[in-house]
Amino acid sequence: MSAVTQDTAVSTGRAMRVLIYLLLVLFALFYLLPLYVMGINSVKPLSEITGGNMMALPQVWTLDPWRSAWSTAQIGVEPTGLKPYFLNSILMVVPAVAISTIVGALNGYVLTKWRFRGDSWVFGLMLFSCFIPFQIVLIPMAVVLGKLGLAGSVPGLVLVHVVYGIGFTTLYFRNYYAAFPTELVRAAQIDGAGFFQIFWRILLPVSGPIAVVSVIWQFTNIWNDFLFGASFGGTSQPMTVALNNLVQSSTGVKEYNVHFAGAILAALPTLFVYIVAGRYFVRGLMAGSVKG
Amino acid sequence: MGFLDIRNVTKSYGQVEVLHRVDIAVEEGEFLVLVGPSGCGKSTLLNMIAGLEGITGGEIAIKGRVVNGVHPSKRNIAMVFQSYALYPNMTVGQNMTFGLEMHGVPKPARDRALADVAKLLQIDHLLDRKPGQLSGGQRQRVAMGRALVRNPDVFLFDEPLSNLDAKLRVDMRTEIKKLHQKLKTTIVYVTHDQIEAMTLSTRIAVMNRGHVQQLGTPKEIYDTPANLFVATFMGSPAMNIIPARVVMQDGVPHASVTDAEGTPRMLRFSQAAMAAWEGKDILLGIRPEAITDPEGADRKSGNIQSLPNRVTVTEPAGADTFVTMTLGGRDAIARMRADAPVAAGERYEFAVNMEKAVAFDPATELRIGG
Amino acid sequence: MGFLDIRNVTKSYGQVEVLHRVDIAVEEGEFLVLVGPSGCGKSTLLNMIAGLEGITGGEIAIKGRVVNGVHPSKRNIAMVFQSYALYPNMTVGQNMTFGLEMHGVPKPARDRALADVAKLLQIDHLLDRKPGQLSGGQRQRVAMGRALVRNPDVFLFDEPLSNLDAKLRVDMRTEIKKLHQKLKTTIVYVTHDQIEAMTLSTRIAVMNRGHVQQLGTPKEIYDTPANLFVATFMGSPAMNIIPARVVMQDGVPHASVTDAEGTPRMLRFSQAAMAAWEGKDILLGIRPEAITDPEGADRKSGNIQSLPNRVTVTEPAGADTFVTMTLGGRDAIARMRADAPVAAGERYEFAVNMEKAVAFDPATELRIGG
Amino acid sequence: ADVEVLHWWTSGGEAAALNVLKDNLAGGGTGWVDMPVAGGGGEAAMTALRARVTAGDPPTAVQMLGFDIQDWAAEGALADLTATAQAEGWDKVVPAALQKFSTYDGKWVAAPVNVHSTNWVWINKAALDATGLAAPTTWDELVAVLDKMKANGITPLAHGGQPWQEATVFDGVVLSMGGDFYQKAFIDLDPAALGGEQMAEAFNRLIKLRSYVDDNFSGRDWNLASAMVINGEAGMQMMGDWAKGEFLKAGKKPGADFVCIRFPGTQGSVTFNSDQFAMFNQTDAAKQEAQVNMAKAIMDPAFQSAFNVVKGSVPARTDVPNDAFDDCGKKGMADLAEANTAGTLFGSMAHGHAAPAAVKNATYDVITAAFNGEYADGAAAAAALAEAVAAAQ
Amino acid sequence: MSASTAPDFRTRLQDWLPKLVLAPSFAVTILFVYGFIGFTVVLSFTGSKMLPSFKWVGWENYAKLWALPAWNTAIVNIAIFASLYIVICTLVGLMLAIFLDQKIRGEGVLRPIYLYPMALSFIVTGTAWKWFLDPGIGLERVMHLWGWESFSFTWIKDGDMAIYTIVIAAVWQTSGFVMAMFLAGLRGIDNEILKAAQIDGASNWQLYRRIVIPLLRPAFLSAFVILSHLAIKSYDLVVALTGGGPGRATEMPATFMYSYTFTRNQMGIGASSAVIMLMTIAAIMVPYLYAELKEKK
Ligand SMILES: Nc1ncnc2c1ncn2[C@@H]1O[C@H](COP(=O)(O)OP(=O)(O)OP(=O)(O)O)[C@@H](O)[C@H]1O
Ligand SMILES: Nc1ncnc2c1ncn2[C@@H]1O[C@H](COP(=O)(O)OP(=O)(O)OP(=O)(O)O)[C@@H](O)[C@H]1O
Ligand SMILES: [Mg+2]
Ligand SMILES: [Mg+2]
Repeated sequence: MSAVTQDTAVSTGRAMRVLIYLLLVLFALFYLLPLYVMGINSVKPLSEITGGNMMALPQVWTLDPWRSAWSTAQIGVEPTGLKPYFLNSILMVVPAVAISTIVGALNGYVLTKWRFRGDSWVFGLMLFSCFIPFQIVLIPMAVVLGKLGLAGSVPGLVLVHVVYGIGFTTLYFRNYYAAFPTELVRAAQIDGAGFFQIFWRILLPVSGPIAVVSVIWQFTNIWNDFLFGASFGGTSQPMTVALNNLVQSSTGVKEYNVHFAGAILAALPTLFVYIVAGRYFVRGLMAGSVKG
Repeated sequence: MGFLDIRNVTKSYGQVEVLHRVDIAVEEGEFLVLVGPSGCGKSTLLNMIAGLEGITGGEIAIKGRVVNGVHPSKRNIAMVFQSYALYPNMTVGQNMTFGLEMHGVPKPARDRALADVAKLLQIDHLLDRKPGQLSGGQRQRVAMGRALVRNPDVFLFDEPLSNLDAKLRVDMRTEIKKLHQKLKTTIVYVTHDQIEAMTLSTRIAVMNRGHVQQLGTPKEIYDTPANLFVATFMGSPAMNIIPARVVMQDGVPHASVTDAEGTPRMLRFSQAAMAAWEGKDILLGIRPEAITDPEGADRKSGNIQSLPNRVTVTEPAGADTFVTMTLGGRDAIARMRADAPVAAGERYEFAVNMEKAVAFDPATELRIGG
Repeated sequence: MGFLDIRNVTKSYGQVEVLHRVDIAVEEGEFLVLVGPSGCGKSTLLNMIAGLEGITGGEIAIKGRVVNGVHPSKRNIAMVFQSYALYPNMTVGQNMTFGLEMHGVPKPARDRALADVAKLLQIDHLLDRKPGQLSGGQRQRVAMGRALVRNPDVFLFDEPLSNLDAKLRVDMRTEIKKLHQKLKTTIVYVTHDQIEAMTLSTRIAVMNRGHVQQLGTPKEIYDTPANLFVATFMGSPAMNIIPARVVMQDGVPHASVTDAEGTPRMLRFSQAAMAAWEGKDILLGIRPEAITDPEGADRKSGNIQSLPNRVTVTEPAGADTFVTMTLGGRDAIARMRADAPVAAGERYEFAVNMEKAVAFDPATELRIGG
Repeated sequence: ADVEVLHWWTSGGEAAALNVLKDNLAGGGTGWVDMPVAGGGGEAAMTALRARVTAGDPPTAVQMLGFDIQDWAAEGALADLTATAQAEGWDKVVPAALQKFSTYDGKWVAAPVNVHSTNWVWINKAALDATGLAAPTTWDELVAVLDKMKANGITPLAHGGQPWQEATVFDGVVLSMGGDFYQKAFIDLDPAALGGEQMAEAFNRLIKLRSYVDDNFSGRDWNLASAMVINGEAGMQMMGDWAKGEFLKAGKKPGADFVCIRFPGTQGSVTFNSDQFAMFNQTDAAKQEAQVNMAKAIMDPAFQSAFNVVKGSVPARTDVPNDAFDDCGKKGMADLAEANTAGTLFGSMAHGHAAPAAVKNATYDVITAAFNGEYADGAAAAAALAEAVAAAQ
Repeated sequence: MSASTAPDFRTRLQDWLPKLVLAPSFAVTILFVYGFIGFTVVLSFTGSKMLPSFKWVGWENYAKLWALPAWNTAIVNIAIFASLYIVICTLVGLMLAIFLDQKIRGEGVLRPIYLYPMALSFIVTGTAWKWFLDPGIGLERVMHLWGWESFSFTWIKDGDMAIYTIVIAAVWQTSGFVMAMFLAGLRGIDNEILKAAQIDGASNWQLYRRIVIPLLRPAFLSAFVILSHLAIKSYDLVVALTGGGPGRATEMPATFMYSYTFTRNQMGIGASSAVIMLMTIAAIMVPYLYAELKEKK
């Protein structure tokens, strides 16, 4: 992979470089603008927002909106803020990400190192699950969850997210393991290692980069999901549903500064994951995971 | 019955048969090299011995036990791969003892075995490193160590040296040779480098397109190739194949070969049996080292023939000078002493060691003349 | 002043200087080979000539014009890369004429140039294929064609043959040689294969760690290596380096070398100047082909010395048999006739061609004795 | 046992109001499991509800509007509250127009919490005074006031361009054409009325109103429109009684800082929507009991008063004392009682109390299109409306 | 052949294990993806209203669907949206990737900035952009406050232009991801090819146009597939940004499908629109998957 990460050999003139930097910075501003708007307005009192300049810095700085969004804002009948829902999200996201990643890794392992007749078909069929619009599965999913007794529970949500996540995780791991020398698997077979031993001892320890990609992807998708959370969350609704309850109430007074603070709060974990592990994301894409 | 018997083994992928009725009996302690061009089925055969590929037809027996369908780990074999296939996440020591661990050998015994082998291969100081921190040659040694530590019945090597640079390749080759002479384990070794094949083996199986072309000692293969394929595959530069006609002179068969100017030149055969081909066209096979300058010619040979010809290209290669000329309408290469006084475009009196010449039937491509 | 002048050129990446004051003048029509182990800076130097890497210090001039800072496309050079670097999205024909197109050559002229070169390289039937549909050898030819069609002042080759298999490599080597003899273009050629270096070059620059170790004709490099590095780097198997002591016998200098049993054996020097080293330890360098069986020894040599010794390993390699023995406490290799009557463990009377032997100062590692 | 309540009153005043109910129940030993899903006037909540019911795990009680109750009752998903209703005498205190939604097939299936009336206009007092005119009582007076406000340099009509807001305005417009016509068009869905001349005129009025709206209206939340009236940027807003909360929260006094009137020409008639809690079938006896407790608590007059004071709406029972309410609230209660007796209490089309969801949304489509100027004139819009409603039925 | 050639138990188990491991995922996929798709197809032929019912109505729903003006709006919108979104995302992504690939100082900072919008949920994205684009409080107002009185940017309020604001927000959200894909593609190109082209005399512009961009074909294909399916699935952003408005000007197939199935109680029509969407996705995906899987064999 070292050959892949080298920089291009193209040389550019000085004027061109200035232009390039200029454009890159302009685009960076474009990408940052909405975040700036949210951030700046989340530290203003409400009166400054409804009457003032959206882009202006606050005249009065206040952290009250953040406090309110986190712990005192009215979400449903309880003035709890987003705090308790954060835990719900964690309880849902962690197992769902873990399971879908491990299942994806096992699938990728089988699909590349234990090929059998028709395996491409199996993979193709699984891959298509990445592309279906989730609205259409809502009703039949409800029936199935009801039959399984998982409706309205965290395990139910975990199941749903795992089911619609394994297409992606399998894709990632398959493309990653495809580049992993099959000879290693053969060597381990001769050494007497079995199917699972080879997986745990040989493949998994070197799956770090792609596992990070899979985790980032799954984490953001599941964390940000609203449709399934609202429909199958029951009494343990995730953060997005709470945020939606906070910002979408139809006939209540709208406290925009609290909304923005809540929105940023809800996005913090994913932003954190992206910024901390983002470099692996690009590297994972380079490992071929964009194909498909 | 041999130590490792490959009996009538065939292999098909779907409709395509890639190995056709391969039949080889390997004796205990033998060093068998499978050699042949890319895609001829060498790795496939090796993998079938290891149990990594299913057997379509025939059977493979190790120590008299038929192993078709037996799991690789139950065959008591060890294998060294072209890429070494070292586990990147384990240290050298862990790599080498992984197989023992999988076979339930207790830790003290493992450590003992590891220490012995590491000493033998002089890699004791590397045991705590990861494969990524090793040089190519060291990796190769570790891969061998991993195989050795298991003390298997049969060693399988799949092009173990082809990832090394030329220099290291020569060194490791000698080392493998020494190791075999010391341990006397049965080895099946795949390569497409014919120097490796010649120097290492006790016997060579030359393969092409899923068929074993010839099975024999290196000397048999080199001096009396069964057919044109074996003749040209083994040896570098390749054996010169020169269209010639058999002519009787003074009652002995000669090869009549045209030189660069088209003049026929007579080269007396050492094989009397060539008389049977009188008047017929044949292909004369002469290895480059058998066409040389008179000073470099083998003094022991009983049949050195003189062959004057014009030089096309000279390639001084340090130890030798390779000279290209036209013979029978084709390019032929001679290997001469480094400072042989030849120059492109000039004429020179070459010495041909006809004791080493062989002849082929152009139709069947089989060797003729006994 | 040469045709291509590399004057005191240095290259640094950040703090690390990877090329140290390289100074080479290449004459018009010369075939200069840069050879050296991996990482010694061969590609870096070539890229600097091409203009693909900046020059940290010194200057490079082509046809007397200093080209430091000139864009690659303005240097009138052409380059053949190790990976061939063919544009996969273009046909062979488009690949070959892309450079002309970029230089604004009109279509008819481009087509003419293409037809000429394609004929020369015998790839006229491939012009409409994509690179992906070609074999390795064909790709190599196209890469050369792409360079040839431009008719540049200087050709640069960066390990153009290392991706080919052994057989094809030999063929293409001869072809490049022929091409150079025909076109007489100036060529700078990078390789780490010393056979390639020996056979192709008119001059060789042996590099190590960013220093040019020796610059000379192949024969100079091979027969009179400047130092131990050059001596052992060029030649395969490598030159035997044997610890010895200079002893005077009958007024002429001899090398005293211990055999396998530790008995000192006297080998008379051909170089009278070695007398100056009397009583001192030296390293004696003898190439494998200079230690041989008496029947295979060079009849022209004026100084064949007899050396009885015990054989450790024999490696019959078809054309030759390589024999390992212990000399001066180290392994030494002899290259003998294929059917020399040697066997491991037995004693044999070797013939050493001391005319070809060289000596090194163990301290400076430089060659001594003139 | 607990009641699990699915609702979309998730923030601010609404949720606080609901808390009153929760506390009431807690006093009676019934726990409250909250399941709020906000968004789109209950759309997201209804989606979640569908998932819950399909999964065989319906919540105990669900906040619901109009025809949804009927639809769920038709599916047989709702519990029968008739026994409780009879014991408590609900049918005597709940207006008949509401009962139409609370009962199905003669059985009580839901408990109404409040009545929002939608044909209100909220006027900035200062802006009105600046026109020198009185609060309008007819269409023509309204136009006069609006024109004057325009001349005064403010946006006459504050409006948020979301389909339901446009439909809310249109409710008032159609009602101002006469209660019978409203009944015929929106409740009986009479094609003649829908496509007729009167409807064409109604659309023309709507299009006229558009001319008093600023250009930035589309997508604007209703409360931002309220804010425009509050701070004097705009003259008036046509919006349901929930808008009052915004005015009060901004510290404005009814009568002094702002004026609340019925949509001109509709005094005496009320279009309403009513939030009700539909009770879903439960098998567990304890849950059934909790369910009954909740229904009783909802219908408790004290709760109805307390809740509606907070929420800005008026109680669903007509026998609740009005002491706790402000001027606008008192007016709302009086209007409701009056309309109830006069038979001029109509379900709001805009809020799904006149016709089922499919029809409502088809109507939205046409109203929104008309408001956004997609039809040449009112007649074209009326024709389109008749067609769309027919297709949706 | 002798009896001992029968595989031992361990070997047989090892033969079966891979399939056993894959089986749950496969079963789950068959049920939760293809079963549900089948269910939707069935629904599209029934008169389902609020809840699924199995009253067969044949092609009636499809006939109704294509007669609905809103569906036609949705189709036109998705055509506009998808083509603009795919083209602009690709261009922006490609441009950023090429620029970032020029040994840029601070690439480590810029890359996450370009990528982070992918991490945000639609509620956040929608809220932020709705604000920003709103003429009354957003960009236009700011420009007015800063003294540029004639500045006008009212697309989000304009039925004809609102669809383009969705394009802007969507491009904002995914172009960084596309950039990453192209960057990965660029870094995979053999440096020697770039060197060869420079020696051949190609200017940077020619180098990219003639050599690099054609070589990025696989990245283009991946980007196209991912973007087109995102476009067809685009629901969240529309709801959050315009709610389908002004009027129904920004109705898309996904919002259409949702509203008919869940808020208008016309599940049959909703299902038929879902089937059409699925068919469109399949028409794009299946040939791609086929080529991809065949090539890897
Ligand atoms: N899984 C497979 N399916 C179909 N054909 C295969 C498969 N594996 C190998 N082959 C074919 O079998 C033949 C023999 O392959 P094998 O790997 O044994 O060659 P080889 O002699 O080891 O070549 P090399 O020197 O390149 O390693 C080749 O023609 C190859 O294409
Ligand atoms: N961009 C770079 N930054 C830092 N060091 C570099 C860079 N490129 C090359 N080097 C170093 O410069 C030295 C010379 O590299 P170069 O590629 O010229 O070696 P080479 O002789 O061509 O080797 P090879 O035979 O492996 O191609 C090496 O030690 C290498 O690590
Ligand atoms: Mg092989
Ligand atoms: Mg190099």
